[in-house]
Amino acid sequence: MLETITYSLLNGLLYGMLLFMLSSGLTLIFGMMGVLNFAHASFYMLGAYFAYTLGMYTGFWVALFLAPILVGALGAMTERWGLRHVHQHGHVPELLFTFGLAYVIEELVRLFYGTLPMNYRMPEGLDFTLFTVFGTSYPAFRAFILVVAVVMFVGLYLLLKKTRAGLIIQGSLSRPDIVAALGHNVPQVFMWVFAFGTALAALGGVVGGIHFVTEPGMAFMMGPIVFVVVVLGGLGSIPGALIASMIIGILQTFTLSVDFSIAHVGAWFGYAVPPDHLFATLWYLDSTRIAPVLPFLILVLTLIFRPRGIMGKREA
Amino acid sequence: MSQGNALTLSGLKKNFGRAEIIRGVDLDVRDGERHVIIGPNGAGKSTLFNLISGRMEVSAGEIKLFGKPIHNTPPHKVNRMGLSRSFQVTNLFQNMTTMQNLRCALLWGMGHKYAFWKLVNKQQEVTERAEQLMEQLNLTHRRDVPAGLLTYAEQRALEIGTTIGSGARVLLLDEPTAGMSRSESDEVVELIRQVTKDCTLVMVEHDLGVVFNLADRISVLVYGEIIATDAPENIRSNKAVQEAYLGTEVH
Amino acid sequence: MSQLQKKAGLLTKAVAGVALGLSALTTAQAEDPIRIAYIEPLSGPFANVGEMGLFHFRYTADRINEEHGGIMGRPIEIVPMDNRQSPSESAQLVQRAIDQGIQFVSQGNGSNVAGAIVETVDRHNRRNPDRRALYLNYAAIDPALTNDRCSFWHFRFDAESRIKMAALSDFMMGEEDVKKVYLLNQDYSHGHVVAAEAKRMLAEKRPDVEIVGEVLHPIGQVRDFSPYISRIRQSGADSVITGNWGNDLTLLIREANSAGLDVNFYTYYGGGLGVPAAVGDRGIGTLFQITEWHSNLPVEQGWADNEEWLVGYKERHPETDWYYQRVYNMFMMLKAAIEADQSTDPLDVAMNLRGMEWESPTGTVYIREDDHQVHQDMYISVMAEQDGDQVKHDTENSGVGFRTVAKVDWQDTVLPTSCNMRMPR
Amino acid sequence: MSTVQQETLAGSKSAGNIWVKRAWPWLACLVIALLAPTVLSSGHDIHMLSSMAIMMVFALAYNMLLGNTGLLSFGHAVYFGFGAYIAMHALRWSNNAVLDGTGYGVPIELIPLVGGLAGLFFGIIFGSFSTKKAGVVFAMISLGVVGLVEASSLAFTGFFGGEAGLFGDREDVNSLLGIEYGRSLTVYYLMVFWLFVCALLMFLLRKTPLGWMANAVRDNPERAQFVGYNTTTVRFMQFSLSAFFAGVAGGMFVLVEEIVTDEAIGFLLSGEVLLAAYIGGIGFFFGPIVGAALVVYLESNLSSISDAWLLYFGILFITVVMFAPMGIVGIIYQQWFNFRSGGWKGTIPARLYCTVTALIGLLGFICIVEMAYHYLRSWNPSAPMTLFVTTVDTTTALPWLVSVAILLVGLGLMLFHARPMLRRAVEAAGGNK
Repeated sequence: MLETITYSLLNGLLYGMLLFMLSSGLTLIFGMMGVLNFAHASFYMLGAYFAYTLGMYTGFWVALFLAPILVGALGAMTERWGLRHVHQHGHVPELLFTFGLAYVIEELVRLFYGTLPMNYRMPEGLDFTLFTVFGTSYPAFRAFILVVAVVMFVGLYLLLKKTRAGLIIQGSLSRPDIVAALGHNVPQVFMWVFAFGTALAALGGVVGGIHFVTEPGMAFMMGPIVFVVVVLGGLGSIPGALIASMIIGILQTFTLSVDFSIAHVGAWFGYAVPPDHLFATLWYLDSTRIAPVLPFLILVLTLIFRPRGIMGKREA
Repeated sequence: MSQGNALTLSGLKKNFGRAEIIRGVDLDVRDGERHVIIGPNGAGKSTLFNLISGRMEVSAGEIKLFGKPIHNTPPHKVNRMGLSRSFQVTNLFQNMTTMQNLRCALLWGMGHKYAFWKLVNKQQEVTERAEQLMEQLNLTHRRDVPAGLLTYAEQRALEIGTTIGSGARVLLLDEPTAGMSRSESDEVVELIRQVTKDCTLVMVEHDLGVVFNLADRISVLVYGEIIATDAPENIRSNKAVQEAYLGTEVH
Repeated sequence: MSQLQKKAGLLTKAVAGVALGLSALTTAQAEDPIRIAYIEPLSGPFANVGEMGLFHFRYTADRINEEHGGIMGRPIEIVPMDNRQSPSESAQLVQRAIDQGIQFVSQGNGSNVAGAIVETVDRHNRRNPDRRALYLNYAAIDPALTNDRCSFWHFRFDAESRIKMAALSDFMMGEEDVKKVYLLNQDYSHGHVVAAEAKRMLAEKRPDVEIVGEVLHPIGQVRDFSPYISRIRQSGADSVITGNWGNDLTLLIREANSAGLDVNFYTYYGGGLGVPAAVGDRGIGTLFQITEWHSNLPVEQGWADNEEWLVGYKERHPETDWYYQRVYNMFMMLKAAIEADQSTDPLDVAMNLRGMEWESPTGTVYIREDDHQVHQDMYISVMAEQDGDQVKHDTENSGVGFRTVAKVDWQDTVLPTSCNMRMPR
Repeated sequence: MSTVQQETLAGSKSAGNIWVKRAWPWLACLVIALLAPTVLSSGHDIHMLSSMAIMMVFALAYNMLLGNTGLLSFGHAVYFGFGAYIAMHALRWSNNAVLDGTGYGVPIELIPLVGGLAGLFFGIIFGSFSTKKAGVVFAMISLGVVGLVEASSLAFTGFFGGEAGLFGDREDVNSLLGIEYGRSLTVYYLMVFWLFVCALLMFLLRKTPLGWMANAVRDNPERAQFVGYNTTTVRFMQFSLSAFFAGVAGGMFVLVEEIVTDEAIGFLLSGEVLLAAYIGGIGFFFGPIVGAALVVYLESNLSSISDAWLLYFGILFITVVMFAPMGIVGIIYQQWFNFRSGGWKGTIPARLYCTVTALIGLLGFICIVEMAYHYLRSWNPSAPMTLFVTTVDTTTALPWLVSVAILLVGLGLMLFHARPMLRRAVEAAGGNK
């Protein structure tokens, strides 16, 4: 049992941190611009692909910085030439624009890189076992991901709390109209925030692409779950995103790690549903099979019962 | 019905966080009277309307409409109980024509509710009543113009029309003459006088000319409290009111 | 409306009649190609698999056209059709292929798609006996397709799931080290079949082996297999049986490796597209697969022609490898069946394919009449480092290839079938 | 301009004219629908026409939400899917009843109705909590619901049939009219019947008190409350009715395909119906119809013409969102209105010039994309590639240079010469664009 908990915590922590890297940018964009950026995970994917390509020329460490900057530039262009244009038509077209963009980015990645997974490996320097618990080795690269995520969180926190730019962003998270009234160029702030948010997603992609697989489907895989994190954490709240990422990451890992179903609960009370019963499928449903449903369930329940999420100040 | 009072507010309070906007209002509006609420900017007049119409939840106290409590009731229910309101900022269905706006306002009151088995255009009563209203509002020649394209005065008139359309017995009008020229506002006042013959009217107004012209009784709201309620001539001579309000106000 | 409908109907009939006449006229020409519709995902997330299959089909068709003069002197033409891995889209494409006068459709990826095609072809042939089509399945291995849901118009050139499991469990029967087995499979019918059959067959053949755990995971959605790995570790298993393919297999093995999990993986698709490249040397000695062929088999067996064939393929498509030997078998058997009666009519072809026993360069291939299931020698191989000798060819340029550890003769793979075939009138 | 307006504009004309005016688009569509199979007569084409009819019903149902009530759903395929699955169960049950001779079963003509009732049922269940709020919350809930249903569809194999799906047979069922529905053409006419019934009902729904208040709630929910309407109830009822029609579309789907798989209930179809409705134009009743026809046509034909079809599809969608949010029907209507009111006078050459240069630019763009796909995706890039009327070698520079030149010339002329010219012409004519 202790083993299961240790593994699940370690794995859940890692997964949660990766989710956080993706969702922190999205929550900023969402909270500030009100744009539900469907293409956010696509920028995460671009981060992985760019880092792969750059890495072949510059090595991993340079790519780690360069790829997010490139993707951020793309994000800025997307805002400047796309979103801003659509903005005048309202939120729905904005959403649809990012929806279409996700389509196009995926197709372009397929065009340039093909459909096979990329052979995107971790740098040699990080390819060793850090420590071993209960006979399972913990690779150093995972610890590296955790470090990157923590550095990112601290950096983000300081940026938002301690700098002028951060204050403006914070201000526009709660009252976008006031920021405009104070004479700031709101479209430009939007552009920078969008660029920054996508760059954060790309950073997640640089390390996530190694940890998972770099392939054209990776954006679609991550897309919905990132929304869940952002909604659960509360719009525009970075700490909220962190907490929600952890909850989702650990919860998902736990449901996969344990063998559990409603039938177990029933067994404690000495009750069982006959296998041919109408609800037998539900009764005997294994927790691993519930796992994929779980994020969506959380999403729906959060929106019904607490639309502002854990830490959000405004409702979605 | 409590002694012929259409609307009774007692001990009404509203605070936003620590800021108390309404600090214990007691007010009786008699059935059939034209009651005007005046007060300096920031006195809480719009908040008071928002509380009465169900747009905001009260912090304490109660509101009764013909003896039935209506505080913290959703707006649509308040409306169905016979209270209707207009807004300070024009609040219409901008894409719909004059005629359509009026019909929308009439549908619930005439019992059509959420019907999806009958066509709006086939409801002769609704059409006739809407045309009648349009006549009253002097908007017949603008029948098929989208509300968003009407002139400001016309929009205000339509706003009043929409408010009375539902057949409510108590009307709340929030600054119906705001931003109008003298002649325009005279017309609107005349219109109000006409269309509110059979109902109770509660109105917020800045223009004192309008107020004394129209009101049966006047209440003065200052910093979330009603400092006086009386007939116009008595209000005019009330010391406290003069100090708190008339002396400082530009109007 | 009924008048209009009648008129419209008449017009359609007239148009169709003319079209039919025209097509009859053109098919009479000798040079007219024999077309095979290739219905696979060519866009979307599974396009890579479809693309590689298409390489196989085109390569085989081109070489048969060059070296054997096609079929009856007519060239084979592959007509690729993109089904986006969707069953209903595939059903539409079958319809389109038939509209174009194509008599043979082929598909392999996804038993759900295969099921839809079987159903469509069967129904179409019943409703339109004058324009029939034949379905050649080269990879969909759901047992139902040759059992409960079998069809006269469907031929399967890959060994069905139970055959593979029978061979695999036979092999494991001889492995003394196998004591505790863990079953990890994708949560859909293929995974369910693999898990159920593994349990049943192991219980029969090795009652001493303990199934220490069983898990089904959502297909294609797991990005992090570490929770599963920790479950396997805690169960104390020494072997894992999995029907996983693609990313679900790659990620599983990579994760097992990085967590230092020391177990053997018995797989269906260990050599499948993308897996060797992603697994690399981490699978050496631990990754087993059951197939009818692998790239070092011709080296081991001394089949020079076969080796030349795969080298030829590699020259043409350096980024992938010859994998579906059964595609070659399928084309050659189709050729034989057509040429036997000099007829491309699907009914004649099907009658000739039934019960055909054909000597391929890689051994005997037999199509059972009862259910149209192909039987052929099966091989169990393990991932090994390329050494230029027995492990001469690597896969996906990864430096690792496969080495045979056991062979199961085709006679030993014959299993009973519940197919009750509805014969055409 | 909203359709409500046009209707009232038309409404002020004399009664005799109204009927002709209102009925002609319907009659024209009916004639087109009935005659279409004479031109598009192959089995595949007829199947495509049937699919169009299904998609039209679905897109219209979807637009009851997006266009009429302002609710953006990312998961409307849930109701389509449940309609399809339950209709399929009804069909299978009827198959068994007929084959065993134990009963009459559901007559085939009414299978779509079964789907509709199923859609309504699930619409009521899911709508009861998801319509509490509009806007982004609603959109996110719809996303959650579709994820929930899609992810659980594989777990409950008894109902959903697993990934292999469920099969039924439209021949082994009773028919009210005694018609054999084996041939796809016969089924197509049944689809046309259901399409017209549904379209007419949905058209009329827009004119009922509920339909009006749906518009009112979309435009100004607050005002709607203050005329006595509960906005949640309005949304909920619109949602449920929309789910009903989506379910009918699902039932129709069952009769055409005779197979239902989880793709009928998931994200992709939900996205597709959104694309269809939006590209067609959500502000117009006929928008989703045109959009559905276009999307189905592109899907079933473009994919066999070009490998890049998904890319074109995405770019088309983005273009519509960015430059023509009123959709295709919106553009047509606007231009037609313009034309009628004389706005084209004196500007026709400029308009033509603008269109031609845009098309030239598009040609260049298509050439580049096609060559890129050939160069990057085919196993032998140096193999000759057929591009429109010529054959090119994509490993040489010439075709690339020519394509880029075409693109630049077309786009440049349009942006910097044709468009200003059109603007000047419009100004000179004194009209608006």
